Amino acid sequence: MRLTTEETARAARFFAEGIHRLASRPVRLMEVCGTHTVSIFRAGIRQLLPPTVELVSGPGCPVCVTPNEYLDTAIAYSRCSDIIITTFGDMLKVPGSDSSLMAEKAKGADIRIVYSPLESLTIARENPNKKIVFLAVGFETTAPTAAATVLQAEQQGITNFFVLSAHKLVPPALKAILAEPKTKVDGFLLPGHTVTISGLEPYYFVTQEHAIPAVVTGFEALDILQGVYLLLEQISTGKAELVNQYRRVVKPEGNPAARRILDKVYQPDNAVWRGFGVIAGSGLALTAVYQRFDAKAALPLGKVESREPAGCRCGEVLRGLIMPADCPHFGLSCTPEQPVGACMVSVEGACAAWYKYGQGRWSYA
Amino acid sequence: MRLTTEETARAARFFAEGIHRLASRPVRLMEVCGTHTVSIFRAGIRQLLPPTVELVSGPGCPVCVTPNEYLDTAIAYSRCSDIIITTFGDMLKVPGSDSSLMAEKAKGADIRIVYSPLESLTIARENPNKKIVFLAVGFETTAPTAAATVLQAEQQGITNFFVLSAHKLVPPALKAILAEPKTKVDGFLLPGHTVTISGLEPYYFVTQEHAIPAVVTGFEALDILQGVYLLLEQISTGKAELVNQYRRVVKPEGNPAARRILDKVYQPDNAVWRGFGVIAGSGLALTAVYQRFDAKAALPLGKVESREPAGCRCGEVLRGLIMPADCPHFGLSCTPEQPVGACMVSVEGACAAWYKYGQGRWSYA
Amino acid sequence: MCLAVPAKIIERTEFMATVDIGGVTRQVSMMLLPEAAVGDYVLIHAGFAIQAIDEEEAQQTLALFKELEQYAADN
Amino acid sequence: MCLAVPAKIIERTEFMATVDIGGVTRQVSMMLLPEAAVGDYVLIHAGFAIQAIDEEEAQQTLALFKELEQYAADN
Amino acid sequence: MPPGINMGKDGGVMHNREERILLGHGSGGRLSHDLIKNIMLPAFANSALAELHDGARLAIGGTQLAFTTDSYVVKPRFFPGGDIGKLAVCGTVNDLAMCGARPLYLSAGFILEEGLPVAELKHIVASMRETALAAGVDIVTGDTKVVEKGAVDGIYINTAGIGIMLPRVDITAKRVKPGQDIIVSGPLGDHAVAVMSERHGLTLPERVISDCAPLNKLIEAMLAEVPQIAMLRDPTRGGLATTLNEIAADAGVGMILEESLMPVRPEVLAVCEILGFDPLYLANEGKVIAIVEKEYSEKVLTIMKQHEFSAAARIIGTVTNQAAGQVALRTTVGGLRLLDMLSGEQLPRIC
Amino acid sequence: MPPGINMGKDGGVMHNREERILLGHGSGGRLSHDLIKNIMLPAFANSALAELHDGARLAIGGTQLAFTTDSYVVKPRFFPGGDIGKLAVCGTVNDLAMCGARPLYLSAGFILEEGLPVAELKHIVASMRETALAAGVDIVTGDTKVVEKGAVDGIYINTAGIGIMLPRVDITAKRVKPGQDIIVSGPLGDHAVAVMSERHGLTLPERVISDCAPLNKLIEAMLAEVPQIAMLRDPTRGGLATTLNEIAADAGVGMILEESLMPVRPEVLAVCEILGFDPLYLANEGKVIAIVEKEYSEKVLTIMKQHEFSAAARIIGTVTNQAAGQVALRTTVGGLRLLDMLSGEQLPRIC
Ligand code: SF4
Ligand code: SF4
Ligand SMILES: [Mg+2]
Ligand SMILES: [Mg+2]
Ligand SMILES: [Mg+2]
Ligand SMILES: [Mg+2]
Ligand SMILES: [Mg+2]
Ligand SMILES: [Mg+2]
Ligand SMILES: [Mg+2]
Ligand SMILES: [Mg+2]
Ligand SMILES: [Mg+2]
Ligand SMILES: [Mg+2]
Repeated sequence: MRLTTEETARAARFFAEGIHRLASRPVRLMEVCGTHTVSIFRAGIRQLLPPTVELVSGPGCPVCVTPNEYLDTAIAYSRCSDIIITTFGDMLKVPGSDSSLMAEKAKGADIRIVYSPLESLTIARENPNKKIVFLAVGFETTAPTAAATVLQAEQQGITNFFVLSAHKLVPPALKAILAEPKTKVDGFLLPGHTVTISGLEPYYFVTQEHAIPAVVTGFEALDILQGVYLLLEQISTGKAELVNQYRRVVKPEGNPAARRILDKVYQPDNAVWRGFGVIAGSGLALTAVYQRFDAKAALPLGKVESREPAGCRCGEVLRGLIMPADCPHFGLSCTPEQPVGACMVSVEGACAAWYKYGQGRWSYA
Repeated sequence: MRLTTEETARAARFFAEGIHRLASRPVRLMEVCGTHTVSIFRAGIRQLLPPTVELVSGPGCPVCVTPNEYLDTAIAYSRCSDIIITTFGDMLKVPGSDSSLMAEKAKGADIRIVYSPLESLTIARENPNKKIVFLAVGFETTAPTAAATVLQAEQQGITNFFVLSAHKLVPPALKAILAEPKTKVDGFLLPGHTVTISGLEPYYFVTQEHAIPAVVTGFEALDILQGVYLLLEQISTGKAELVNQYRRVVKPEGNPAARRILDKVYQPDNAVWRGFGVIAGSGLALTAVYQRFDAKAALPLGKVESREPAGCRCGEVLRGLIMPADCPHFGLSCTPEQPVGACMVSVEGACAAWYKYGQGRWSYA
Repeated sequence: MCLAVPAKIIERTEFMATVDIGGVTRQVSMMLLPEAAVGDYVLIHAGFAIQAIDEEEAQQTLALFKELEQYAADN
Repeated sequence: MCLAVPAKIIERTEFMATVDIGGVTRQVSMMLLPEAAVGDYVLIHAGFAIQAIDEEEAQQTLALFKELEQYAADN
Repeated sequence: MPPGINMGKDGGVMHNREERILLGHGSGGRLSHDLIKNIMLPAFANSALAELHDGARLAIGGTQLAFTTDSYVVKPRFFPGGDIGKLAVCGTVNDLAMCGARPLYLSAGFILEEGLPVAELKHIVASMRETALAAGVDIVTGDTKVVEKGAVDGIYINTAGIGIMLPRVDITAKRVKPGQDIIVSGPLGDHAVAVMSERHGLTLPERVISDCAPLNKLIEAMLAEVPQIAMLRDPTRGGLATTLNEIAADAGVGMILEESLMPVRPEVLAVCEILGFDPLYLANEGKVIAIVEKEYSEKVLTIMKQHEFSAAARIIGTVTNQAAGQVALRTTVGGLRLLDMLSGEQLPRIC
Repeated sequence: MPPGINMGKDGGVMHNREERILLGHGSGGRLSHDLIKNIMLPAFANSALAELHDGARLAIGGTQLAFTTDSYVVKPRFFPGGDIGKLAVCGTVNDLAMCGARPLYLSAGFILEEGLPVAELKHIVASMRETALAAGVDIVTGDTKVVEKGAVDGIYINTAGIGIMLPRVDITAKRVKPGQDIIVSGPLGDHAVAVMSERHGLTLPERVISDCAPLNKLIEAMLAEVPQIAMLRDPTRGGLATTLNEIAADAGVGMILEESLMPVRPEVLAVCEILGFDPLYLANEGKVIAIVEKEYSEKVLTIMKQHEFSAAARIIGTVTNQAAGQVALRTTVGGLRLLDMLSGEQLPRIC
C-alpha cells in the first residue's frame, strides 16, 4: 500500500489546516536532526506553515558540529603517504583550519569515499602495506556500524585498520541547549533514527525535566507535518509529553543488540562540539580492549594547530540561537562554493540548506 | 675542421674505387659490431662495394646474444610489485620465452628506461621502499659504466640497487667463431668502442694465431670504407696484421682506468651466448666483495622456465654462418612488429637492419 | 543526521543479508539486527540493517493518512 | 654494440663534467677518465666519458680524407 | 577575512588556496560554470562561443552549420545499456540535435592507455559504428594517441560533430518566454544510476539501464512538425535542475516545475535515497528538455510519444515571469522549493 | 609456430599474446597504421575517412569543407618554444591547411586532472588564445572534463577544426606523380628534441626550440600562387620518413631523397647521436612537406622563403616511378638506403 500523489497532498492539507488552526500564538520548534532540516526544505514545508510557527535547526548535523581540530587531524593523516583515509562523502568538502579533504585529495592524498564503514576492511586487506584510517563521525545511529566494523576487524585479524572517532550522542547536546538561558524552544522534533537505536528513555528529560513537548518524528513530508501538528496539539493544550510519531520504526526500547555492540567497543567520553565547546559525556572513545584500533593512540601525530573560522556564527546556528540568514556572511562572503563555516558545506548544514533551497533568495509566488 | 658534403662524397669515392680495384677475388669480411652493421646500412655502403666483397654481421649486438633465460629472469623481476627495472631502451622490445619487457610494462610493471646506469641510483634514492634491478647488458665498453655505478652505490650507502649482469667480452666470442670449422671470414672489422677500453692486446690472436687481417674501425661512413679498404689491401698483399684505423679514439693500451674499475667489481665468468651456448670466460660476474649488489644472489627467484624460439636461426646469423635473408622466416613470419627472434628486434640486430634498410625488398635503381 | 532507507530481506546468511530497496539490491550486514528473517522489512543505514520495520504500524500510519485525506476531502 | 659520441669538456668537478656535444650540454661521469680536463675532447658512452679523443690524430684523419678527396678529384 | 580561506573572486573554490582544479569543476554545476565564465570565455571571446549553447552555430560559405565537441571519460567504460563508445557518439549527436541541426559528420579522438586490451578497443569501436549507423552520421576523421600506463585511465574519447541547421528553426534560450511549457522526454537519472550503482555495491534490475541514445531523429521529427519549438537541451551533467537553471538565467525567466509530474523510476529514487542524491541533478544521456508555446505542446507530445526514446514524454512545468533566472519546484505536499544549480559533485553520504 | 609468439594477423604485436595496446600503437609508425587499418577503417567505413588524409574533405549544402581532429598529450606540457595549448591549436590548424583548406573554427575539449593548478590551465588557455589569434581562427565550442587524480596526466586537450576548401586546389596523394619535387619547409626534428631533451638530461641552447607554428597563412599564400601543388602534409608523429612512406604508398610511387640536402640542426643531430635516434623519424609541429611538379617548384620555394616559418625551405628529393610505395635516401657517401616507416617508437639506446 502506498499513498497516491493526491492522497499525500490532501493528507498534507489536513495537517497544514490543523496547524494553522492550532497556531494561535508564535511558537519556535526545533528540528534537532539535519535530515529533518533537509526534508523540510525539500518538501517546501515552511510554505505550508503559518508565520506563527518558526522551525529552527538544531545541532543534528554531525559534520557541522565536528570541530576543526578533528578535520585538521584527518587532513594531517591524509598527508602521510602510507595512510589511506576512508570516509563518508559528507566530510570531503568541509573546511578545516586551512585545507579540506577534497583539496588534499586533489593534491594527491589517497582518500576513499565509502558508503559503509565495512568497506574500510576490504581496502585494508587489499592494501596490507598501508594503514587505513576511517573517519568515524555520526550519532547514535552510525556509531554502532563503526563499532561492528571494529569487531569485524578484530575477528578477521586485520591490523592495519584504525578509527578516528568523532562520534557524538544527542541527549547531552540537547541538555546543553536547554541549559542555555537564551534558548527559546517550545517543542522538539526528535531525530527518528538516533532514537531507533537509543530508544525513548534518554529523551524523557525533555518533557519531564523541562516540560517541553517532544515528538519522535520520521522523515517523510507527512511524518514531519504530523510531528509539527502533534507538537502544536500539545502546546495548545499545555501538555509536555514524549510522543512517538515514527512508531513503524522506533520501538520504545530502541535496538538493544546494536547498543550492546556499541558498549563493547566504545565508552562515553567528553567531546568538543563546534559552537558548544566541551559537552561532558557527549562523545564516544574506544574502550581499553579496542585501544589498538584508535588512530590517535596507534598513529601519533605531531601537534596539529587548529583554529575556528573567524566571524562564522555556526555555533549560534547549531544551538538554535540565530537563523542562518542572521549571519552577516550568509550568501555574501559565505556560499557553498566559498564556504566560511562547516554549516555552509554539509548537505545537512542549516546554512547550506537555507542557501540551496532559496531562503532569502527565492520570492515565493 | 669538418669535411664538406662534397669532400665526404669524394673521399668515399676514392675508397670505393680502391676497393673495387683490390677486390679481384670474392672475400667475406665480418663486421663484428652491431653499430657497424647499422652504420653500413644507414650509409648505404653495400651499394658502393663490388659484388665480390661480402659483409657479414658478427655477434656484436649485446641484446641479440643475450639468451632468453636472462630476459625471462628480468621479466620475472619486473612482475614483482616491489621491484623497479632500469634498463637501456634496447632491451624493451626483445622477446623472452613468452613475454617482453614492453608487454610487461603495458600490463603495469614499473620499468624505466635510462640513458646511463647512474640514473638507477637516483631512482633508488627516490624509491627507498623499492628494489632497483638494473639490466646490465653490454660489452667491454658498457661494463665499466655498470661497475662504476656499483662503486657509487657502495660509496653512497645505497642498499636497494642491484645488478642483473649479462655483460659479455668480445674476444672469447671471436675465438669461438674462429674455432668453428664452417666459419669463412677473410678479414675482421673490429669494434672500435670495445677496443677503446680493452686496448689492442686481446685482439692480436686474430692476426697472429689465425692469420686473418683485422682493422679496428671507427663508425663514420668513411671510417668503415677505409676499414674495408685496409682489409682488402692486406688480403691482396697476403698480410694479416692488426691495423688501427680509429687512432683518434683507440689507444693501443685502451683505457686502463676503466679496466681497473671493471676488475674491481667484476671477474670473468662463463656465459651463455644465444646461438653459441656457453663460451668459457666470456662473461662478467660480480666479485665476492660486491656480491650484495648481485640481483640473482640478493633477490632469489623461483625457477624460471625458458626456451629459445623454435625455428629462429639467430644463432647462425650471429656466428656469421648465414645471412638474415637465408632464414625462411625473414620478412615473412618474422618482422620487427612480429619478431620471432631477438635479431629482428634490436636496432643493431642483423635481421632487423636487413629488414629495415630494405635488403631483399628495395630494388636499388 | 542519519539517512536510512527501508528494505526487504530477500536472502540471509549468518552475518549478511541481501536486501531489496525499491527494486535495487544490496548486501548489508546483519550484525546490528541478528534476528531479522527473509521477508522482513528493515531499516538500512551505512550498510547495516539497524532496525526491523513494524509492518502493522506502517500500515496503520498509511491508513491514518488516508483517513485524514478523506476527512480533508469531506470538509 | 656501443653508441658513443665525441664531446668537449666545458666544466669539471672531481667526479663529473659538463660536456658539449654539438651544442647540446649534458652532465657526464668522469670516473672512467679521471685525467681529462676542461677543453679536452672525450668520447661519451652511457653517461660516462670513456676515452680522450686525440685531437692530432683526428685532424690527421680528416686531412687524409681531404687529401684522398683531392686525389679522387684529380683522377 | 578569516585566515586560511580563499575569498578570491576568480573561480575561487573552497579551501583551495593554491587554486587547483577540483572534481567539481567538471561536474557541470556552478564550479564548471565559473571555470567557463572566468577562464574560457574571456580567452576565446567570440560570438559563437558566447552563446554557450550545446554547440556553436556557424555560417560558412552560405551554409548554416552547428559544431560541437565533448570528451568522454565515463568510468566504468562498460555499463548497463552502453559503453563509452556509444556514449561518445550519442553525446555529440545529441548536442548537435539540440542546436536544431541535423548531425552529419563526427570526428573521433582516442586517448588509449598502454596495456588496454585490444579486444576492449574493438568492442568500443564496434559500439561507435553501430550507434553512428543508427544515428545516420559518419565518423570521417580521427586520431589515436597512446600514453604510458598510468597516464590515462584506460580510454578516453573525444568526438566533435558537424551538423547542418534545419530550416525554419531557431533554438535559443532567448526565445524562452513566460507561459511556455517545459517538456521532458522520459524518466530522469537512468544513466547516472546505471553508471554508478556497481561502484557502490548496488545491483539494479536488468531493465534499469543507461538511457544513452541518439535523439537526432526524434528532434528532427519534432522540428519538422513544430519548427516553433523555442528551446531544446539535453540534461546531461548537472541534470535537469542545472540545465533548466542555465536556460532560466540565459532567458531571464523563472520556471515552476511540478514534483508530482517529475518522471523518476522507483529504482533510481531508491539509489538516490540510499546514497543521499537528488535525481533532478543526475546525468541523463538520452533525454531532451523541450520548451514550447502552450499551443504547440500537445502536438509536440504526440510526436514524442510515438518515438521509442520519448514514449513517456510529459509536461513537467511552465516558464513564468517571476523570479527571473530561478527555477522552483512545487512539491507533492504543496510547498515550493528552489531548485538551485548543482554545487560541486554529489557525493554518497550517510546524513 | 613457435610457442609464446603471437602470429595473429589483426594488429598482432610482439609477444603481446593478450593483445594489449602498446606505446608503439600511438607512435605514428607501422603499429599505428595497422591499428587504423585493422580496427578503425573497417568499423567506420566511409569514403571521407578512407582517404586517410590529415582531415576529411566534405561537401555540406554546396560548401566544400575540411574537418579534422587531434588529441594532444605532450609531456612535459610546457617546453621550449611552446606548450600543450599552442600545440593543440597549431596541430589542428595545420592539418586543415594540409587539406588545402582555410581553417576557420576550432573546438576545444579539455580533460583535466583533479589537482591541476588553475594557474597552469590559465597559461595554457592564454597560449591557445594567442595562437588562435595568430592563425586567424576562432575557438567556438568547448568542453571540460575533470577526472580523479591519477586518471589522467595533468591535462590533455583535443581540438577539432573546420576549414573551408580553398578554390582551385586539390591536395591529394593521388596527384603525386613521378618527376615531382619534394620540398620541406625547414629543419627537421626540432619539436621532438625540444620536448624530450630535458627528460634525458640534455640541455639545448636557447635558440633550439620546438618549431610549433600555425602554417595556414603560409599554405594559403603558396596555394594562391600555385594552386597546382599536388600534395601537402605536416610531418608530425613518425617524422618525415613515415609521412613520405604514407604518401608513396597512397600514390603508388617511389621517392628518392638526398641525405646531403636534408635540413637538420647540428644540435638535433647531436641529440640523435646521443640517444640513438634517427632525425628523419622525429616529430615536427611547424613543418610542411610540399610535392609539386618541377616547373612550379622554384615559384613555391620563392614564396616559402619569404615566410618566417619556412625561410629555410628546400627541395630534398623527387618522386620516381621505381619501387612503388617505397622511399629511398641517397646517402652522402653515394649509397642508397631504404627509409622505412617507423616501427614502434624510438627508444633511447646505447647500442
Ligand atoms: S553563513 Fe557561513 S559564516 Fe555564517 S554561520 Fe553559516 S557557515 Fe558560518
Ligand atoms: S629472421 Fe627472425 S627468425 Fe630468422 S634468424 Fe632472424 S630473428 Fe630469427
Ligand atoms: Mg548538451
Ligand atoms: Mg558539446
Ligand atoms: Mg554534451
Ligand atoms: Mg592525428
Ligand atoms: Mg591507470
Ligand atoms: Mg598531419
Ligand atoms: Mg588530425
Ligand atoms: Mg595532426
Ligand atoms: Mg560538454
Ligand atoms: Mg597523475
